[in-house]
Amino acid sequence: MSERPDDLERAIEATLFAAEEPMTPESLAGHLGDLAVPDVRQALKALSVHYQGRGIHLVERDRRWHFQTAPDLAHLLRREREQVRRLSRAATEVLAIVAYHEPVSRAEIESIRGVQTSSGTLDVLMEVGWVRVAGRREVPGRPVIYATTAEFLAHFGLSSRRDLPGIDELKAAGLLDPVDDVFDALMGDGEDRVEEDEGGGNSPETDDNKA
Amino acid sequence: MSERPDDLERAIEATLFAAEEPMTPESLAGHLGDLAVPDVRQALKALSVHYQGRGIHLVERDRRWHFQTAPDLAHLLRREREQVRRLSRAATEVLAIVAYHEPVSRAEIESIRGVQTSSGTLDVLMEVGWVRVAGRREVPGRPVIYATTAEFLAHFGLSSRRDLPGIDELKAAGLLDPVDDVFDALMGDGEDRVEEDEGGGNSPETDDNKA
Amino acid sequence: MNEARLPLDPVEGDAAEWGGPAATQGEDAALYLELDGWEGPLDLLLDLARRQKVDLRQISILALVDQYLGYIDRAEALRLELAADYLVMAAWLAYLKSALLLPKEEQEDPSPEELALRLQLRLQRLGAMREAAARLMARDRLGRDVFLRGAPEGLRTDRKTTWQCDWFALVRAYGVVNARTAPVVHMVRERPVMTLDSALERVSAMLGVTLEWVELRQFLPPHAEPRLRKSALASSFVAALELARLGRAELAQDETFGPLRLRRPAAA
Repeated sequence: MSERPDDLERAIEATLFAAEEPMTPESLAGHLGDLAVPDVRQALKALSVHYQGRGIHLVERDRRWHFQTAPDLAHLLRREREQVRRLSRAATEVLAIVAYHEPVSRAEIESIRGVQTSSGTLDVLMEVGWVRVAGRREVPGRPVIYATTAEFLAHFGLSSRRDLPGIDELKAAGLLDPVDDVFDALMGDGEDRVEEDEGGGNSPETDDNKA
Repeated sequence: MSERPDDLERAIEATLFAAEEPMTPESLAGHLGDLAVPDVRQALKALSVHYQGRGIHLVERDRRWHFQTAPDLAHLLRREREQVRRLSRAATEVLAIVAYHEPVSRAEIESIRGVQTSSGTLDVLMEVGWVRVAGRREVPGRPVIYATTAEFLAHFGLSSRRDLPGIDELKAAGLLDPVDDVFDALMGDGEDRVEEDEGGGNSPETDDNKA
Repeated sequence: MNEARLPLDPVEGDAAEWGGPAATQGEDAALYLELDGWEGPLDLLLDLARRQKVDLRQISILALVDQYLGYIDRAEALRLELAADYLVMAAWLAYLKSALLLPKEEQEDPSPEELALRLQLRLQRLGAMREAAARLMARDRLGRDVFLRGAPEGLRTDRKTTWQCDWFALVRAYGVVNARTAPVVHMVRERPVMTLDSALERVSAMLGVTLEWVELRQFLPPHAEPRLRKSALASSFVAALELARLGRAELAQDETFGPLRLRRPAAA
């Protein structure tokens, strides 16, 4: 070793390393057996010089000393790992329903899916940034309604929801036929859905062919 | 600075300093962004050399590295720290037998100690995290066999089981071999082995490592 | 004592570590007559052997046996409850001692020397492990002698999830939803059928007209649409079977799947 630390430096080094909180020169001096505080201060200075340029630094904050990671290496402590995951089946279904029927409430989504939808599923979609809250429906209970975002269109390479691939084919195949009376009831007789002009499969008029 | 560490050394220094668990060269290489493991190993060696003689040391335990205080400074740090759990005499003995003979079955432990080992003793050692179940021996009865853990090596400051104090001498003296084997060797052959009771009811014939 | 036999030498630290009986007694002090202090007879034997202050390989088994028996005697004199395994060991050692003192030619197999050697080997092994344990416990131990960092910042890997989904998956999912929840309506359409009753009536009536063999198909309504024809065929077939069962018709078929013919029985 080019620079062998003296005993006091070693003692301080070990003590600060093992300490759970930063320590003042006074508390260090007391801990190490009633040493002279100026000696401790001097040793602290020498140590901090030694650690300059290393991966860890000995720093003084508010008269208390502690070791910390070198600031330029802070990024090593908080690593970001990107992880690509496929959207779950449930989430994909919910996303599709929102896209085709927007704006749509959670009750409506559940009615269309035919299964209960955990709120986590919508949360994931909002976190991803593909679904947003689009206000409330002016019906009793004022349920929150959801719609897709510009990001959603961008991700799926659509210029508008009219471009939703396969919608005509789905309609032709009868896949967009409305579901049931509960659904109709939930949709509030369609009066508040005037602005809905696309994805047309859910328009109440088509319900008639069920009778 | 007499010896300016290179970037890799600094990164490893900072990472191990901040880490809550010891790390292998592989996990370090992964954390730091898919580095070459041999480079990491070399840097670890260089770092551990740098810390020799300082108040904190960089040590390897079962292929995992961590910083710890220098052993000779124990007197400064020991005070007001919680005492290491005191093991019973039986537990220390069982621990030593597991460490020096691993993997070892309970019958083998009992054969060496000449007494039944209460299951509580092994439980304590497993609870502390120093002993683990290491599978079963493929002999009739398939007894569970025990071995020590990485925490065991870390706690007792052993880089590997080869560091166990006196293990080479014990091996050379045949003291880690079953009594029967040594006995047969001493008697020149094994043809006069007769069932015999050695008083304890735990004659070595019950060893299941002989298959 | 031979220095080279380090692992077998008594290690001072071990007794201190667990405060066992050997540590609490003077050189020649009376043994504590307390069996709790030992982990069984072998442990007691080892403790006694240690008192001989010699290498376990040079220990006098006879002397050891005497000490053990003496100890047990004293314990019994004090009317202490002695655990059975201590007594078994005492009996075995008494036997070993007498055998060792017997003239050689009267030895059984295995010889008492062999038994003594085995005992010695076992004591060596236990002694070795005891010393190993002591040396282990005396090492610089984490949390007692050496310490980890008091307040490590900790490494954290934030996993950022990028979700993936393509439009095909999207559209297919929508199709699946609709297919799953589309109301399934089972409608039984009204279809022209010939009931079994009317077939019975029809077939028996037609059988009354002739005595000749008539193929089943000729009983069917001639200009019926195909679906009614199918129904009529099935009903007429069952009607034919029923009439045969009642003895009001005879059935004939020349080959499998061949034309089925029927006629009125001659007697009827």
